[in-house]
Amino acid sequence: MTASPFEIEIPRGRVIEVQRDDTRVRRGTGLLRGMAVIWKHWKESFKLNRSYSQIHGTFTIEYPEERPRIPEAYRNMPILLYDDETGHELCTSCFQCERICPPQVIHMTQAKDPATGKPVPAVAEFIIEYDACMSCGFCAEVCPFDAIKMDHEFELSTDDHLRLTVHKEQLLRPISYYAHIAPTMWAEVREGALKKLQGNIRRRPDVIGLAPQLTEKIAARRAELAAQAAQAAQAAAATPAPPAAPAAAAPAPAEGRKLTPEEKAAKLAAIRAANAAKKQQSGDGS
Amino acid sequence: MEVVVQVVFGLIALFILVAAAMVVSVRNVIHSALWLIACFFGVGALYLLLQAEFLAVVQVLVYVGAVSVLILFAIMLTRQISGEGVRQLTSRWPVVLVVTVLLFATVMAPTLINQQWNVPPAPPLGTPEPIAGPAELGRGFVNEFLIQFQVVGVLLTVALIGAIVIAFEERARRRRVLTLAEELELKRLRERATQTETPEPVEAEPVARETRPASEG
Amino acid sequence: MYDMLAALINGTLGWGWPEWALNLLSYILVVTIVLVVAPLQMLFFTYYERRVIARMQDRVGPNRVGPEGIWQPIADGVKMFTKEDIVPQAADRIVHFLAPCVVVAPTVLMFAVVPWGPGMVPVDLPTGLLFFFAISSISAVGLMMAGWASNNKFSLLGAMRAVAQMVSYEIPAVLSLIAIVIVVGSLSINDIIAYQTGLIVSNRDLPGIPDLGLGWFVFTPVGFVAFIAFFIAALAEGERTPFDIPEADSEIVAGYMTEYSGMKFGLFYLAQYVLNFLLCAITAIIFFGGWQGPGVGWLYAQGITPENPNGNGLFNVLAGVLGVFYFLLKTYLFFFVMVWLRGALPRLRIDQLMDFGWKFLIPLTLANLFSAALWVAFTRWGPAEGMLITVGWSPVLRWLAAFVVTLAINLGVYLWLTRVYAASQAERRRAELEELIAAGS
Amino acid sequence: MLNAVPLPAVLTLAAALFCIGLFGALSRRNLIGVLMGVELMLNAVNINLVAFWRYFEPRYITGQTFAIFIIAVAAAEAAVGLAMVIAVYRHYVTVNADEVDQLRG
Repeated sequence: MTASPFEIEIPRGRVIEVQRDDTRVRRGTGLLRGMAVIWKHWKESFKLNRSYSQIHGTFTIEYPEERPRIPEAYRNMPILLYDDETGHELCTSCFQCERICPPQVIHMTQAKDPATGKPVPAVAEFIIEYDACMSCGFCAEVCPFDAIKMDHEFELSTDDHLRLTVHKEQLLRPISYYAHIAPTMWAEVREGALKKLQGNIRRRPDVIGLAPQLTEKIAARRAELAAQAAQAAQAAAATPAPPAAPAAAAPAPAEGRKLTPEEKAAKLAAIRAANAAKKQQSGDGS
Repeated sequence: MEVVVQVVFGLIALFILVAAAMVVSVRNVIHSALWLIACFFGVGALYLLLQAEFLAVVQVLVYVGAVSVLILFAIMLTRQISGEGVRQLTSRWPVVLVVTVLLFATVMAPTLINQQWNVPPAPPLGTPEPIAGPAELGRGFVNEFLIQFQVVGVLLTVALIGAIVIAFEERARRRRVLTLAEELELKRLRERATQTETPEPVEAEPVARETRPASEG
Repeated sequence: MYDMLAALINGTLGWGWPEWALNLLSYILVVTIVLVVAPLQMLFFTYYERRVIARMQDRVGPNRVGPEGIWQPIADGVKMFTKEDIVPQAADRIVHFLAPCVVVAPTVLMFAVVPWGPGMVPVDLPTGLLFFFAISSISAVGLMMAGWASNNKFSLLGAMRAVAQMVSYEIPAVLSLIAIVIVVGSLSINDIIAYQTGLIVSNRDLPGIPDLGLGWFVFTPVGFVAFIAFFIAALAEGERTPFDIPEADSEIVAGYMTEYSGMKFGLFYLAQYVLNFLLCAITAIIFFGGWQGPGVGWLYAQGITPENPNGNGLFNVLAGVLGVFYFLLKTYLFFFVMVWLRGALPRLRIDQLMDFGWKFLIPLTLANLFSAALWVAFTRWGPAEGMLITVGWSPVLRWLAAFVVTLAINLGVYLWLTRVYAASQAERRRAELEELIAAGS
Repeated sequence: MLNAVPLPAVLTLAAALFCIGLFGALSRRNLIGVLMGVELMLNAVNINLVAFWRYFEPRYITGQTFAIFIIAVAAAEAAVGLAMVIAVYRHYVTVNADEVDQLRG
């Protein structure tokens, strides 16, 4: 609490005093000067102002006809990224974003290896409630794999409220999309993100971690897996086992889709209750 | 044409009397004041009918524009007890009623019985009658009625000052939220007051000065 | 209007209507025109104000409904008509209903004395100017009714503020107009316009000046000071920023309009904008010659007038069109200035408003009244009236003397008043604070 | 007007208005109500003055002048009277004439 010499304590608090020569009698010239400022604005307002650094000129963007130029760092709602080439999602379901989210609108389940039942660094289902999201961008800040980023899309109005509970399929965007809307920001993190992704892909069995909408990628991966299995069978010279992958892989993407709204609501309520209980405990503890 | 004038006069007279009756009989004081305004309007219309155009306009300007607003203001400033549910007439109002009706009767009886007003005969049709207008009135005020005019002027000034003096409220009772600048000044003035009491020299407070660009000064 | 109708129906068409029928028809026509024109002006003004203030704030303003948003006021009107009319339960229903009517009726009545062009005045009253202000003061009662009947403290506060402001600022407004009335010697608005012929200098003050319809009062010191004072008072009467404290939305919601919705609210809005139009119009008429302008006088003289019954009717129409054009141009210009002030100035506090009105404007207009009397004395009076200084002076010299004397008085009073006013404000503030110290709060 | 409405009709109206005003001034408890009654009486007087002016001396200004003087006096009376009402209200917290009965407050 270092009081600067200009700061003065008065009953209502601390104020900084600036003395102007306001005892001067202006005889109406002050009014005319103010009017001159407004006149300049009026005169200049017939020109457009798109530079954001001028103070004169109309800066209204007539929206439906004219699109606003969105700055790179603009953020609206979070999206998930996947790699264009391999089709792999960057998310490893580390739960960092779910933990930091202030309104607690991010929910995810980790993918499990169908064969062993062990967790895999990939996400099975990812839900963000856009209707309660406050666009703070903490999730994007905290994500160690640069998998979650903030989108520029802002025309989200809908009359269907449930559509604003967004699932993984609708959240996923290719990296090229993000590189297009935020080139410099992506360039900063590109290398690290892709390197981490390569590491993770190696630990992902089957088609887990593939963006579900990329059907041809999934088909290619399956073919690759089938070929690997056939090779293995040939090498082992055992009875040719049917490829187990297709049957086992099916539940992973299907799991999220089969949730009915009621189940979803129940799930969310349970999560919220758990969080509240946790909070209370921590509150009691402290 | 005569019938039209008679009907108009009858309507105006009825309007004035009904409005006046409502003024003295309505319970709610605000309604009473509103009826009073209606009555003033009726009187103004009567002046128009009597071809006193300037007077009609003055009636509207002074009575409707000023006096009635003053009355409404006074009612609202003394509001708590002027609502409904409060007895508005004194207990002896029947006596007053009798007295006023008797007065009306005594005034009107001779008039109705013995109507001897020396009304001059109406001028022949077509010759416009000279009617005193605003210009004549103005000339009258600075010639024949100069003294009276000035006395009324003095009266209005005295009334203005008197009203202010009577209704003046002590300033100390007023409360308003001070602006920050005023609070600062207050603090400074207080400090100065304490300084004069205690002789210890206190260093002058630092004053921040905003540097002004030369173009502004 | 009556003459025109008589000429048309009984002259050209030869129908031979009786006098009373012609009278009735002319009244009905005039009233219809006024009742159509008043709301149209209001519609245009809302659009105009929104567009202009938007430009001043570097925006575009309403431009969606129709080309450049020109139908926006219609859309607003439709919205207001279709809104639910809500009356608070604790309100005084009858007074609540009557208040908007009492507010609107006078503003429409005031159109009765507004001249639109040469010979285009609904009623040329000999007391026109006084009528205008007498009628405008009625709406104060309507505001009071609205504020009281709503049974809402914001409404009542707004109404009290509005009425206090209107009553206080009526005095400088009327005083500044009386200066003009002294110079003209008539309360008739037509006479005041007729006085303002000439070029910079009025024809009536200096005979022989060519008539270009530009001898406006604003070019004289008396008229200029009166114009400034009147325009400020008009801002206060019309509740325009910086005098919009009665409906200061950041303090008292919407003032006396708080409890009104739908078309009743629309009526208050209508009254306000029509009043603004009328105040701009009366400013243009009294100080800027109304429909006077280059060419109108000449055109009108060629047409059918009482002096020249054999003129060409076409010239009447041309003079009317040109006169209305000049009149509306000036009126819209003043409204532009009103909007401009709204863009430039913040709202005053109520004590600042009252101080400014009573301690600055009224003394200024009183001094101006003195100047006006001197103007008349110098330009018109002779030895018969006791004015012995100007005996034997030429009209030009008299006019110059009047100009110099009134200019000196007005300028001196203005400079002196500004200083005294500022000093008194500072002094009052200090005294108030010192009192607070003495009170020990 | 002169031929259509006889002078006594106007005077009767004025007398009736005066009596109504008198009733209000005498019987109202509220001081403001009393003042309103007085205003009505003054208006009745004005009607009389204007009527006499119009019927007898339309070319002389005396009648109208006196009416204007009365209006001015009425305005002064209203201003001072209402100021007194407010002062009384502040002191006694009532504006009913019969409750203001103390010489010392």
